[in-house]
Amino acid sequence: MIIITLRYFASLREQIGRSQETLTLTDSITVLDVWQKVHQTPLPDNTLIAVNMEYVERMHYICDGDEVAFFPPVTGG
Amino acid sequence: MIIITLRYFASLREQIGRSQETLTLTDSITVLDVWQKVHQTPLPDNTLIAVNMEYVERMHYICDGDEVAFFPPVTGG
Amino acid sequence: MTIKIVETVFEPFQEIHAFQMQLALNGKFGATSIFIGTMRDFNEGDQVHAMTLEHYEGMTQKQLEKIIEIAKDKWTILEALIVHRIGDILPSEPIVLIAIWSAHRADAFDACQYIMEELKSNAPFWKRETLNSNQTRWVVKNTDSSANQK
Amino acid sequence: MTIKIVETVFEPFQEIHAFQMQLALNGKFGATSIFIGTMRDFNEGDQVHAMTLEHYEGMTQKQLEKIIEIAKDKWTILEALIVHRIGDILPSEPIVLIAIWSAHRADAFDACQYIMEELKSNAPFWKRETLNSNQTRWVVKNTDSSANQK
Repeated sequence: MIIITLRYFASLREQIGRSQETLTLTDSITVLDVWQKVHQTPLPDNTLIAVNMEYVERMHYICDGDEVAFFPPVTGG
Repeated sequence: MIIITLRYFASLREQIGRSQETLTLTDSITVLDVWQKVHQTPLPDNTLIAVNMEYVERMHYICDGDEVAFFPPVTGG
Repeated sequence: MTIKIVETVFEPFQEIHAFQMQLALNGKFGATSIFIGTMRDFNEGDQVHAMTLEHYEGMTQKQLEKIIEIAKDKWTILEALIVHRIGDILPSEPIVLIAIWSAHRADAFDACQYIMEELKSNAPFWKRETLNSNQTRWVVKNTDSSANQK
Repeated sequence: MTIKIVETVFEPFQEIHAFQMQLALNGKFGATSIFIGTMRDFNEGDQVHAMTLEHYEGMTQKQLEKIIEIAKDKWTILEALIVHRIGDILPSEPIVLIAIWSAHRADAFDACQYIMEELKSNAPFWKRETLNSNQTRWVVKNTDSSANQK
């Protein structure tokens, strides 16, 4: 069994209406599939994805215990 | 009659042994000719020349009252 | 190499001065290149009267450390300081400070600009502006890194 | 735009801070790019324990003003400060400070680096180093402006 934490930031967090949730899966799937499973909508085009605080591509497969974050383009500095 | 002030800086000043002198001429000549007239040696290769505190080429003609400066490559900053 | 994420207003020159004082680098560095980003009271044609900076705690530090490591691989730098503000910010308050110490100037200049551009592209910070109308909006995109030469 | 030639040691962060305080630019500038050149205790493989900086008074100011004017034509900058030391200098003392304020970062970065390079090439300053052996020598050539990327 694979349990992951999902996190959302900034405008995406506001649109989704929550900052964090937990997802339990039977198999490893890609981060893109994680999004589609939870949200049933296409991942917005510019969305950045991090797993355990490192950027990943959409086809990155998750592992048990991962923290998967979705957020819009960054605007710091 | 043309009276100009010559100035020397840094290592060139030390080699020449003075920082300033006055030269009186009957005609306008180039700054290179000014050097040769006073020093009877070729102008050292890297020497920079300024007239009234603006860089000039070696073929620049002097005018009465000019301040003509000769100095090595600059090394500030 | 020091990274500080701060929730209250900071005084950039005091930060650099204090950091420099405790470095054992007297006589070793010939160049310090510094960038300070400050909140303006305008953006994209609108008056802005406040801003909130959100970040992804933990990832921010991790990404900034990685950026500094890459810069250290590319250039010969002696020390680096990054200070970044989060939380509620008012116009004319500093947002970010980057300071690089090196023996020679080209390394300091290049590393400082590199770190700033990488921070803008990769460090997980997000700005929400409050306009003079009290409307809020998320800043969608950072400005370009290249100047339009006149 | 301010140019200061100073004969005694200056504190760069205090200079920038004081200069910035009297600018009526609160909320207008988003970027400050700063370069500080500091005397090292080594150069070209030798230990250096003192330095004397000679300049061509009058021409120095004229050349630095011209460099700032050209930078203002090339980039959109709000303010510029140059402080340059002359006279007897000891290791770890600042030699030069350049600070540029602009709305956007690329202008500040590019103008600051441009002014520094132009100052190095054209402002009539000359350094004479005193080595640990008490020999003195004129610095013959400034180092290159480009970093050797590793």
